[in-house]
Amino acid sequence: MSNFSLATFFPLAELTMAQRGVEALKVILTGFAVVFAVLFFLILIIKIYSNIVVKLQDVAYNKKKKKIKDDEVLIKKPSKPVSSPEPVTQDGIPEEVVAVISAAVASMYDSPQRARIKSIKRSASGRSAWANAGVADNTRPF
Amino acid sequence: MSNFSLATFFPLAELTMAQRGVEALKVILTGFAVVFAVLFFLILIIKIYSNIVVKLQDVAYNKKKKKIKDDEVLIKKPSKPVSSPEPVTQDGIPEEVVAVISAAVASMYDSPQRARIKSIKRSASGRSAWANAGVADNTRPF
Amino acid sequence: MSNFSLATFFPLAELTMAQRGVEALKVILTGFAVVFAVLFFLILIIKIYSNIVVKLQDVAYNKKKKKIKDDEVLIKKPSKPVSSPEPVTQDGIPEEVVAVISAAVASMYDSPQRARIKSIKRSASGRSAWANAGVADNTRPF
Amino acid sequence: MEILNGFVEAIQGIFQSSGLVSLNWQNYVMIGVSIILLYLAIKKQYEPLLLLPIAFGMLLVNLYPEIMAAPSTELLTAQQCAEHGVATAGHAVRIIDGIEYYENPTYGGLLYYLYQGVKLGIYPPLIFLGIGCMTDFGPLIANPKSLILGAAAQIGIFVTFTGAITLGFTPAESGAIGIIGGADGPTAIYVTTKLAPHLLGSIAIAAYSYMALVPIIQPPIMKALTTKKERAVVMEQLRPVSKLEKIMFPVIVVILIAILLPDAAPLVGMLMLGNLFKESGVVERISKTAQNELMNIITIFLGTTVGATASGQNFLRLETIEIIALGLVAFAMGTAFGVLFGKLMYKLTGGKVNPLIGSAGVSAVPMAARVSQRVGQQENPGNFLLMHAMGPNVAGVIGSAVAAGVLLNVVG
Amino acid sequence: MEILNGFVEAIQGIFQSSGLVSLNWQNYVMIGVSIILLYLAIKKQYEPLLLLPIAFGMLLVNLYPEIMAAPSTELLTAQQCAEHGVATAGHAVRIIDGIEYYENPTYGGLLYYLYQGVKLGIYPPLIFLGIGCMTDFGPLIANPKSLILGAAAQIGIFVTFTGAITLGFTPAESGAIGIIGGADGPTAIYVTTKLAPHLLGSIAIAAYSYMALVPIIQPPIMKALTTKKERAVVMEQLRPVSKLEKIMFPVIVVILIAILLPDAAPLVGMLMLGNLFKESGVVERISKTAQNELMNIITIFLGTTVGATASGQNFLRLETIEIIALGLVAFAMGTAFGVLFGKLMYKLTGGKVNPLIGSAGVSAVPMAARVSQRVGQQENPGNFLLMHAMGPNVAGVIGSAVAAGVLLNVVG
Amino acid sequence: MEILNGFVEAIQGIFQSSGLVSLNWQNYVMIGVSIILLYLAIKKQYEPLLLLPIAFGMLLVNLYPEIMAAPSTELLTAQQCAEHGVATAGHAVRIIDGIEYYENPTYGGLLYYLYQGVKLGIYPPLIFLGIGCMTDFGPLIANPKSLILGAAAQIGIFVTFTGAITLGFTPAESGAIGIIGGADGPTAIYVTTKLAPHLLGSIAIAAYSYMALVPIIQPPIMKALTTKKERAVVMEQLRPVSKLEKIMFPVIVVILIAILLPDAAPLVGMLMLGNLFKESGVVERISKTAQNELMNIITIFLGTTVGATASGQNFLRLETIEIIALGLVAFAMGTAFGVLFGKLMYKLTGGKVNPLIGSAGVSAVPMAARVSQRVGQQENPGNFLLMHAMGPNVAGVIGSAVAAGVLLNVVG
Ligand code: NA
Ligand code: NA
Ligand code: NA
Repeated sequence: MSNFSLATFFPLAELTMAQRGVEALKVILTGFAVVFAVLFFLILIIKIYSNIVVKLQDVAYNKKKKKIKDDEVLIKKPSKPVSSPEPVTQDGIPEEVVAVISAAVASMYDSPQRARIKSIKRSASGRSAWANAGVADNTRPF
Repeated sequence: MSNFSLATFFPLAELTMAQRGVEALKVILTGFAVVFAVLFFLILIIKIYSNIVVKLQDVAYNKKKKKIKDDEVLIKKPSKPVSSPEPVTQDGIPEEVVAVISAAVASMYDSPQRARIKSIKRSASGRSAWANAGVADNTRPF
Repeated sequence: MSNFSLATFFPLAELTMAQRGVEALKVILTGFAVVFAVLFFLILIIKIYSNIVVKLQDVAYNKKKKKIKDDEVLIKKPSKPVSSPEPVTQDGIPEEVVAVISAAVASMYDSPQRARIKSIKRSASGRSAWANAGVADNTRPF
Repeated sequence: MEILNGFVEAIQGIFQSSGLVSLNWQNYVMIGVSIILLYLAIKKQYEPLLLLPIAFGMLLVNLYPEIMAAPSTELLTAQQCAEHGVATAGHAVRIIDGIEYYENPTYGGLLYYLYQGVKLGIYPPLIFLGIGCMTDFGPLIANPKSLILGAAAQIGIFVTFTGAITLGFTPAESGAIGIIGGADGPTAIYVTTKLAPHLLGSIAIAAYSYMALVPIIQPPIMKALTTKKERAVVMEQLRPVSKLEKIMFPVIVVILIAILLPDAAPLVGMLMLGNLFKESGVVERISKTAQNELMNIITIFLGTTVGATASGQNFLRLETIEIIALGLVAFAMGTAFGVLFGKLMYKLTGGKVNPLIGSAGVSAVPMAARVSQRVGQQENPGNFLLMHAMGPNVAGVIGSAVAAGVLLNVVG
Repeated sequence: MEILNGFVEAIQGIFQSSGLVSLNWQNYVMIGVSIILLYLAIKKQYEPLLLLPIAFGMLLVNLYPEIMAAPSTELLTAQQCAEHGVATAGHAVRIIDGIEYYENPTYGGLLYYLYQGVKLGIYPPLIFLGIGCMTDFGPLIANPKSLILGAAAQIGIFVTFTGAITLGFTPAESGAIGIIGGADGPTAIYVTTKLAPHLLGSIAIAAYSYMALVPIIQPPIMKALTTKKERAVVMEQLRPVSKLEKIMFPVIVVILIAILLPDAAPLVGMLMLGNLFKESGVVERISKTAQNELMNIITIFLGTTVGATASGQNFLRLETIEIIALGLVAFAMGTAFGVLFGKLMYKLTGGKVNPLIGSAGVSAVPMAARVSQRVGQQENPGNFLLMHAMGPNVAGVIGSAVAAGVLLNVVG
Repeated sequence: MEILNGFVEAIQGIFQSSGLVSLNWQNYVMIGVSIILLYLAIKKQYEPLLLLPIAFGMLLVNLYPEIMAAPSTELLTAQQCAEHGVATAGHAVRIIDGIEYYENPTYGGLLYYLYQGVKLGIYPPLIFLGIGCMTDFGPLIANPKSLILGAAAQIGIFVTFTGAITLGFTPAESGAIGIIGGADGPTAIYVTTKLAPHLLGSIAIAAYSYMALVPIIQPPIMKALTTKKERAVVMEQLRPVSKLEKIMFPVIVVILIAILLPDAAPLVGMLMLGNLFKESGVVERISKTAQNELMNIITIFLGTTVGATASGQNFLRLETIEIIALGLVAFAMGTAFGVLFGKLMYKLTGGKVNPLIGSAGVSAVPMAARVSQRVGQQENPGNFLLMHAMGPNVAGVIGSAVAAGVLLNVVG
């Protein structure tokens, strides 16, 4: 009880310069190592899941493309060729809006090499119209 | 002190199935009785006050109607007959707005048997213009 | 301990009418004196700093005016005379907006004796465009 | 050398305090569960406004249980502070038996503090305030008999109570489980915090899940219990309701219910205050804030912290499965009793009431009313039951609050 | 049989704990009073933004007094928790004299918790923050002599103090009653919570009622004290005020007043912070939130909980009548002294000042200024006093805060 | 006579309790400092949304130190209450060792209460919630190597730690000072409240000042460390990022970081919750409130109360100057290391990476990214680095939070 001192609680308050240097280097090393390790790990994970997602979506896209082609064959409507990389509008979104969005995308990713508007959906439209109306109304967000 | 047990605090923790059944039936009965009693009482009250309000307003409406008729007699202006169940616009609300509101009301209550637009007021306009301005400004909601 | 009484905590609870009168007059006097003293002092301070600000701005205004005149002399463009008390628009604010603001100011201060639109700036435009964009984006208000 | 030792020790320290050491298998399972819930909230849009924060709170607490840690405060006299080198400035003081102590806190986790609004019963009534601002009781006033359907749909609550108590839950727990059948999130949370706070996570998740599943759970029950003829009934036009009636309604309801069932007063009181904000038409400014910003802020805090009660140890029990099953029973029962009383009214009124509006009595506003409308139109495309179903629908909110008052009184 | 007994007991329990048993006649009277106030708020639109929540809070507390109940916390050691079957997890810990106690709370009522913002003096300054964001001190800076009128109108506060103390109120109570004359809601509430919290309900109701009645109370007093000629005075144009002057104003005022009258610092400080938000023009984002959502949320909480202090026992006393009467005196006095000092300035300036702008010194922004304008136009339709009256009007807000500082210091 | 005495005494009392008597020279200096900061916030627009409230809080606390006073609560038994004439009604009860005490509070100052949100670590994570709602991690997902730059820019934090500890600061203080180099306000405040709350005022002011000065501090460092050729590099187009990747990102990041560095969980957790609100697209309602009203309210409270920690005695020390100097070093170091690692990546990728995007790794979103863009365009007007710099920029936010986690673990 009597041998409490500041140093008990601020253990470095009476440190020598050398001790401070050791502490500092320890923190620099640890900080450097951990920050880089964690962020490198994160890079790895992002790369992995991004690749998976991109591949999955390409598979889905190709399937769809194939299906569209098959449909074309079935319904024999070559007069209006559906050039598949072209945007497919849904939900009755007016074409001007599509144009605006395309332009925005283009301006963001100047070379359109990979950027392709595969489809334009009203966001958050996976739900039934009824359910959507419910959400929109906000009468019961609970 | 020594004879505390779980059962002291969770009195049913060691109940037999029979005791549980009794408890359950008690709650079902009570819940059923009270919920229905309260809501039946509420039905009664709503019916009573609704009737009173509707009657009071019909009285007020008839008075007004009569007054309008009297006025017609007095001012002798039969060229522009004020067919009283027709909407009376106030506050300079444009007629299109009246039309829109009428349509909305009509769509809500398909058979117009009781629905009659007696008057269209800007909501919350019972106050003097001064007071309204004060509220609108919100400079002093306190 | 035993001689606690209500009067210990509400020292006036058992005051005579005379004592109450004294207390009341004390409060009236103090309140009157302090409220007026503080607000008089405030009047003084406002007058002083207002005068300084107004003078400083007049100096700045005259300097600017003079500079404009000098510029006129230098660039010899008398065909488009810049009548200096006329509003100087900046930042590409359209003239109609200037007109509207002038009218608003005029309606506020009926006699335009002192009111002069010296310049119209988009408010809060002292910052660089970059910095402004940053604020506008609100991506990082921190 | 010393530096290297220090470095190794620091790294070891970081590892030792990391989740890799402290988390147990339950936490990892729960992380998986929360990801599934996030999927349901985002992709399937099951009540995302609540389920997304709930799932994320669940994720956080299982990644970092300290985020719900309770604080600890040591009271030290000035002398003890000096001895321990603790500053006294800025610390709150507490005087006990004449001795001055300085409060020396070890702070709790972020979600612990935000959770106090749930624990103290503050958030659910404030949510009801916002809901009141958005609810139109007009169809109920026009047809007060709707209240019978709103009452009938609560029978599920009490029947489920039986199931729960039979499975070994205590009466208080059984009450909290039964309330899932009320199909009313804030009421369920309010009752559970009072009766069985340790079940909050599972009850809230069950309640919001079933509310999101209304369009899937209800129709088969509705069709099973009604005949084609009943479902095709076209109901008579509702009378218009005057502004005065609408203004008087919240005042009358709160007086009646708060006197008869005081335990329901905070919920019903705030619901009716909100409704009075709406119907009075003179306080639009605060009405808008109550139903938007205030409600949104509370939603974030409520959702995240309710989810954070579902730590692995709390959630991964047989009880959770039982609760989820019982909740489904409660919900289905509520629907069924609503429809059955609808049939009764159909009989008593000589076929004027379409029994399909009974299922809307569970609340889950306005989804349940829409389901009534939709099932009705499947029989008769020209049949518009929506406004008629809104009566039982909002009556169900009042009915659940009344049922909550009964439960809090009888088993609380 | 056993079931029936249980049922009867449960029903009896519900009845015993219902308001039918526990409420007394005062509560029922207060329910009536609150309905009258609701009527005034909604139909007559007397400051509905405050009066509606106040009246509803009053209604709630008299229907269900427990809604304002204070919480109780039992400190139990780990051993005691085990003995009593109380969980320790999730409970805050408190260490006294080295012994660890777990906090075992019995929760308080909903409005008790929301009321803490009033009790701790947090809500009124935050309201002033929002008011500051909406107030234009330009007319005051253009004509600083307005401050004399803003000071004069506070005399009513101190004169009323005499009346109150004569009627037997303590000095602290008298100070709180006098402040009604300041015609400034947040200031009245702030001062009352510090000086006489037990009178909060009646003082708040009186203050907001009179502020709503400004257009009725003031004109007769103004006309009685002025001549036709005085009322017809057309005042000289106000000079324009530069942005820099407006930015400097809040900083200068807060420095001056906070140093001279520290007790007024929280109110004046927040008012001026809000005004700086407005005039600086660089923080529009937070300025908008401060004057809208934040203020609306606080308004709901403040109004409801202030109303909830008016339980029957607190409110139905002779004192309440006295307070309401004294409040009217204070208000009328403030108006009168404002006009009288206006007359003085009329004399001293050789007829350049219209004494009608003096009544605006009571604050009640902007209603009182509008009343000056209207009464002035009745004499001379071409006379526009509004901008001139805004000077004394906003000066009255500062004046009331200064008067509050004096009262808190002298009788606090 | 008696009246006059009373009057003189009252005036003397007001004078004695005024700031004229109680304030010391440090307070007056700080009033000056706060006015300078107000000038910088308003006229120079240095992060006005934070600096204006901070400066005003500083002004208030030095005008009226009581505004930050801690409360004191006396526990009295019912008997003691009776003896002292203190009411028991409405007071919270506390039961210790079976004895019932009534809590008799002396209230604290306004800003003390609002400051609890800082002290308990609540405000900074809530601000991160709002920031998460506004942050697009797309550029980072498209180019995850950006994270290296976001890590490199944190080296400044640890290097500054050395400087601070050499100057005599404790390790905890040194950690808090170093975090200024993270260029991230909420993180700096969060870490400082945990490690060195007594330095909060100076660290917050330094952090926000340097963030406002990004366009001035960074360009010379960037130009000094890069060649003309390097600065002219045009980077390859970023690939588009699908919605699914964006939704998965916050979930993955929070799992990873919260497990590895639990101390960073509250900050990263709320940042990622906000981002999930944004990217999920299903909870727009609460996302809007989180990034607008909630964030604005917290900003006002956070700014004002952080400023209020800078009382004269706390702030006017040699340490403050040292902190401000060290903060500048930290910030410059962060920039330098970011650029240097950018050069490294330039080398390793054979000239595909423009090293200028490295400086954006300090965070200070989006200002630092814009500086990269601007400096790049000075060499090559057709060079658009903005989107490329956004990757390191948002990576810097994550990097700072990770660094904070390390510091809290190692020196906390
Ligand atoms: Na329900
Ligand atoms: Na006033
Ligand atoms: Na950073």
